Amino acid sequence: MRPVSSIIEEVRSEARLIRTFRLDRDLDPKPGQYLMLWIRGVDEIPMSFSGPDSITVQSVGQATEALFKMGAGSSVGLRGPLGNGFTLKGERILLIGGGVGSAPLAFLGEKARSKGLTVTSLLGFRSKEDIIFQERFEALGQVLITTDDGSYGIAGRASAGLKELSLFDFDQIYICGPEMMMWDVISRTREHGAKTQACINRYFKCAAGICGSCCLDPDGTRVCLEGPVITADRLLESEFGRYRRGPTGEKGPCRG
Amino acid sequence: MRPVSSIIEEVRSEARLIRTFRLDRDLDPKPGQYLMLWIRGVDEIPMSFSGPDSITVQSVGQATEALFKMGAGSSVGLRGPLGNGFTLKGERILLIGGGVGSAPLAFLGEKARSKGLTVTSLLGFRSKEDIIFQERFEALGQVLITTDDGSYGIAGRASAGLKELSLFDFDQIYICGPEMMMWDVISRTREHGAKTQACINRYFKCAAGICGSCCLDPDGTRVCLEGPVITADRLLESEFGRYRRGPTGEKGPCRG
Amino acid sequence: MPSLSIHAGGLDLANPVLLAAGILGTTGASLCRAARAGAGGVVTKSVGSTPREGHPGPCIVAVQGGLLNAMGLPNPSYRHFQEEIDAGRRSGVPVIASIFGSSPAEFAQIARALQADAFELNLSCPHAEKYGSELGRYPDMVESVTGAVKAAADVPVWVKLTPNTADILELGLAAQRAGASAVVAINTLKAMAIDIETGYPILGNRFGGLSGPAIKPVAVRSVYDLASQLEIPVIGVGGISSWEDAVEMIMAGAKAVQVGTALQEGYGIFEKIALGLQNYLERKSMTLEDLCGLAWRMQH
Amino acid sequence: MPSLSIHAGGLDLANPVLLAAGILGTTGASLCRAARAGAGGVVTKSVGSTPREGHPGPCIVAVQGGLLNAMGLPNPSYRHFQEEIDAGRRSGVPVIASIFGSSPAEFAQIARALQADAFELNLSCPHAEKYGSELGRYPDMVESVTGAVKAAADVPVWVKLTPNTADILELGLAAQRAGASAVVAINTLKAMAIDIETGYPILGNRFGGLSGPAIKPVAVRSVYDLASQLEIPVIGVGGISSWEDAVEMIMAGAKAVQVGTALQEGYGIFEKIALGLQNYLERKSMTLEDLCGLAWRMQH
Ligand SMILES: Cc1cc2nc3c(=O)[nH]c(=O)nc-3n(C[C@H](O)[C@H](O)[C@H](O)COP(=O)(O)OP(=O)(O)OC[C@H]3O[C@@H](n4cnc5c(N)ncnc54)[C@H](O)[C@@H]3O)c2cc1C
Ligand SMILES: Cc1cc2nc3c(=O)[nH]c(=O)nc-3n(C[C@H](O)[C@H](O)[C@H](O)COP(=O)(O)OP(=O)(O)OC[C@H]3O[C@@H](n4cnc5c(N)ncnc54)[C@H](O)[C@@H]3O)c2cc1C
Ligand SMILES: Cc1cc2nc3c(=O)[nH]c(=O)nc-3n(C[C@H](O)[C@H](O)[C@H](O)COP(=O)(O)O)c2cc1C
Ligand SMILES: Cc1cc2nc3c(=O)[nH]c(=O)nc-3n(C[C@H](O)[C@H](O)[C@H](O)COP(=O)(O)O)c2cc1C
Ligand code: FES
Ligand code: FES
Repeated sequence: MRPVSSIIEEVRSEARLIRTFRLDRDLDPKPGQYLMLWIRGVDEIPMSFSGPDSITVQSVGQATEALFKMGAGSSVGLRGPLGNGFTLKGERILLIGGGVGSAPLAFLGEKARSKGLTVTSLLGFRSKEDIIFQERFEALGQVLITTDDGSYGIAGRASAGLKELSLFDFDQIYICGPEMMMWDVISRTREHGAKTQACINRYFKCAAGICGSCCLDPDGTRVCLEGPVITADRLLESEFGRYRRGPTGEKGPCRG
Repeated sequence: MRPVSSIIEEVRSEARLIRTFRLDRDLDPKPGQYLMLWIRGVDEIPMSFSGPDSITVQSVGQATEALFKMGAGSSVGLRGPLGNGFTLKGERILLIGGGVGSAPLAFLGEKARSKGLTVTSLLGFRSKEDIIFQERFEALGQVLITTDDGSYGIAGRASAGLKELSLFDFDQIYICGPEMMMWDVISRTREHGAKTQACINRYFKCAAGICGSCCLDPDGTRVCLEGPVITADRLLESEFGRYRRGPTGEKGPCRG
Repeated sequence: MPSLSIHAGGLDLANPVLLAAGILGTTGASLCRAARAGAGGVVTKSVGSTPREGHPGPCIVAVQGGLLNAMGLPNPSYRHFQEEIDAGRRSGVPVIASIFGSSPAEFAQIARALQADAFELNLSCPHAEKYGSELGRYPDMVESVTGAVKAAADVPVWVKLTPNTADILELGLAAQRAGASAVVAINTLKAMAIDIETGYPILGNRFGGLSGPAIKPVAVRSVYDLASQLEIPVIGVGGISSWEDAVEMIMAGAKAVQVGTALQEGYGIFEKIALGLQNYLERKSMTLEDLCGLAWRMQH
Repeated sequence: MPSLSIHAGGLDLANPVLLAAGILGTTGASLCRAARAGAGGVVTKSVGSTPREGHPGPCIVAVQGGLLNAMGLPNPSYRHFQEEIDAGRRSGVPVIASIFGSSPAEFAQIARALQADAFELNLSCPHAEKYGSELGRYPDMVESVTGAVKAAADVPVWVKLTPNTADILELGLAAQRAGASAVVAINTLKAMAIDIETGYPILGNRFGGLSGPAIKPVAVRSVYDLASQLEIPVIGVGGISSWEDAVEMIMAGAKAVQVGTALQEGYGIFEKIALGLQNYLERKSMTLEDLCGLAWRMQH
């Protein structure tokens, strides 16, 4: 499959350095799946779907900056949807999002709500002005927001919000955010590991399950193909939260 | 498609230098279609089906001689069925065969008979001992046999038998045999050209419609793909009966 | 509608989609049929100085994504081929005579004797001893064969190159130095298939040449490498079976394309490609010129 | 059941189906996973002397019958790779370290520093400047790199050859002269694909290497050419995705095979191929020895 050309139909600013790009085609993704976004002449990078036809991107480096220079009418290449995506289970679900990681959860929550599930959301951001998709989540059900600097909602990291909830109330928990935030949550809630689906990041080079750059220790799970959604109990037995490999394959810290 | 391996199940002698080889698989051919028979280490040659799982071969050269050395249990390679095959039409049909060219007509006649058509056969052979499939044809309906040397039936070429028949009685005529014999018949029966289906030979190299070695003048019909069954009215406007190209592509006489 | 007519390699072509050498090019009638079906030009089967029957069968095997062939350059020799070329020329489209030999002199002998709109030198067939890529792998030989034919013929000379080399550009430069009007890339990749029931190589010649969609990425790369460095035009061939493939090849730098294996689908391919190309140019408001070599201009 | 164990290229292998270089061979964990899935041996991602991030994306494109890749030899350098090899070796199957460099000395430096069951010299990657086939296309260079690694290492040395050449046998002979224990054929074919909406070459590196079923006939032919002339064993790789493909490659003369692109289907491929091979040998009452090179013995 060659990359499919797609026109950006609309660009919306969600927060400082976070924008949503609506594409001219619905690739019929499952929430939690991703696409490889080809910014021609620059790079091809993984992006989760934040809706059936949209991605929500934080500008962090060369490719995302190049993308931010593109307006409606620009053309990008798409390869996807890729990966396994989240699996909806049970009646009552909890979404735990951190920063731009909330984006795929908004998409998931909407799918869940349309199927009649009860959706609760716990979202952590650095500061008030980093909050995204507040209305989307509020339309789904109860929402708890934390900010690191206390400028909005509960002060502290997302895990601070856990105290307000009884995780036993939820049939399934879905989490996406910076690796240390996810680690923080899942390591505190080990007993819920089997019912927690985490959408994680690794360095994807091929996004086709063939090159090995995204493989998790110790079992070699190919995150690009067998993930990016992996249950927390499996993550707790892996490298997750301890180290991750960068573009060269060398181990490094779990930034972000 | 690679050649399929097939075991010769049975070898039956039909006449001097003519044998039927029954294969271990029914390739579901239409009468008039052919297969490319790979005699490993020797050559790959075209052979008409003389039944759903058989070919009837006259030994004329290197590959056919090598085949005649093979007994039941030997393995050959098959590619097919190929070509267009005969199309059954009408209620009353006439088969006109010459020598080993009668073989695909026996197959066609049996198909026609099983569909309830009335089958008449006119078969020409060089001599009494060259006659093949006499019983197969007799089981189908009326049979006229000619021999060049008069040793059996009507003396003379197949066309000599035409006098005994009124071609207007037949809805469709099927002919297969040596080129000059076919030419002899179709050029004498021009007014029936549109209802005469002839199964012809050309030098096949690719048998896939790509190399051009079997193309008929003047319209470039690829006999291997668009034939080998061609209506007589079209043949009468072609090189047929006047010349044919050999392995090098050079024009030569229409032997055989 | 945007025009598809071009001047390429010394010929005026009504459209840039040509019949490739060795594909249904044995007779004048089949060359005409390709022309009638919409080919902008037709290349004949390669002809040599003496009649050849070619290799024993099987001469082709279908493999995944392509076709293996080892025809073995069957041809009636140039002495019996002028009538086929003449018949082909009556179609009105240029007939490019593909010729082969084992030396510059043999090539020149044939070129002197034949009348055609252009010659295409087969220095690239991978499966005929003493011919094709056995000469064409050496830049010196490409240069001297091309030079010899240039001296013998007063029509454009195209040189068909082999991809069975570490550096196809060297070969293209050699052709250009000797005065070729165009290079044609690529001929087939040397390849083989084995019958796993018996161990026999399937092709009568044991090995042959791979063509079809399987080789398109190799052909696109070859055209790109050549077109970005040569001054003479490149004719792209290898795996083209749709207008999208033709656009890709032209973007790589091909002035015109040839279609071979895809003829298996039928003669309709010429019209299908030409029409698709025309629609594409119209939608993009581009000319063939704009399209040609676009890939080199899109820099990362 | 017939035995699949063999001694090839200086290694004892439980079966002749190995993981190819650069395919899921970046980490010890993924090497182990291939071993657990049934690979008879595993080759690592190629490692060099300094860390490399590889080429910008896209790094792969699926094309008809195959895959184009231009990873660009990303690797953490040999200094950070011993732990991955060690982890891989704990699986129990031989780990062959694929290494690359830009000179004999650089290759030797890496070979001296790493502990592995064997080395495979990447003299064939077609898309990394100064590396791979840029050296490996020259027989002299193949000979001197192989010689340098032989002198530096006390384990078997395999040399992986490029098909982007007019004569792969010359390269194999060079490796053999310098004392290689085996040659591995083939690496990918230099190739490219262009985005027809914009004209951009799709791969970040513009061109890359073609792998998968599309190149199998080229690989079979390469193995056949090499195995019929070399005394050292040939390891066959290129487009193998079924037991039938493995049989074909072994008939061409391969002692063992490697599987790359077909891993896209999943790790089950190792068991599928090994089982099919075993059933075939049983049905035919043959040994792997009987099968190896059968195609050269079936003469027309
Ligand atoms: C499955 C998945 C889903 C993602 N979804 C989103 C999303 O919805 N929104 C969002 O903003 N970001 C998402 N990301 C992260 C996003 O891919 C990176 O931010 C982006 O690749 C950065 O590219 P850059 O060139 O701008 O930055 P660079 O300067 O190249 O790198 C900045 C950081 O981005 C990460 N990165 C760069 N390239 C890759 C790559 N090929 N694969 C993985 N990580 C990479 C690295 O950690 C790197 O340190 C996702 C990543 C993955 C793996
Ligand atoms: C569509 C078709 C159906 C045929 N059906 C039958 C059949 O049912 N029974 C039968 O006995 N014969 C049949 N033939 C003829 C048969 O193919 C040839 O007799 C056979 O190829 C001879 O091969 P050889 O090596 O024994 O002879 P050779 O010594 O190679 O040649 C003897 C003659 O056979 C013909 N011939 C050889 N090779 C080919 C080829 N590749 N294509 C066409 N003609 C060739 C040539 O006219 C040649 O002069 C058919 C041919 C065609 C084209
Ligand atoms: C059956 C067949 C016969 C061929 N004969 C010739 C030939 O005579 N001379 C030549 O230069 N190329 C010959 N070729 C090569 C084609 O012209 C073309 O270069 C190649 O097949 C790649 O194009 P394709 O993928 O469109 O077929 C032949 C190819 C095939 C498949
Ligand atoms: C994604 C990818 C990465 C590769 N990386 C390497 C490499 O690092 N070193 C190497 O020698 N070959 C590398 N190769 C080539 C393969 O090892 C193999 O030779 C080639 O892909 C043909 O085999 P296949 O068709 O089974 O994939 C790579 C191939 C692919 C597809
Ligand atoms: S990114 Fe290549 S295997 Fe996952
Ligand atoms: S035999 Fe090749 S086109 Fe008919």
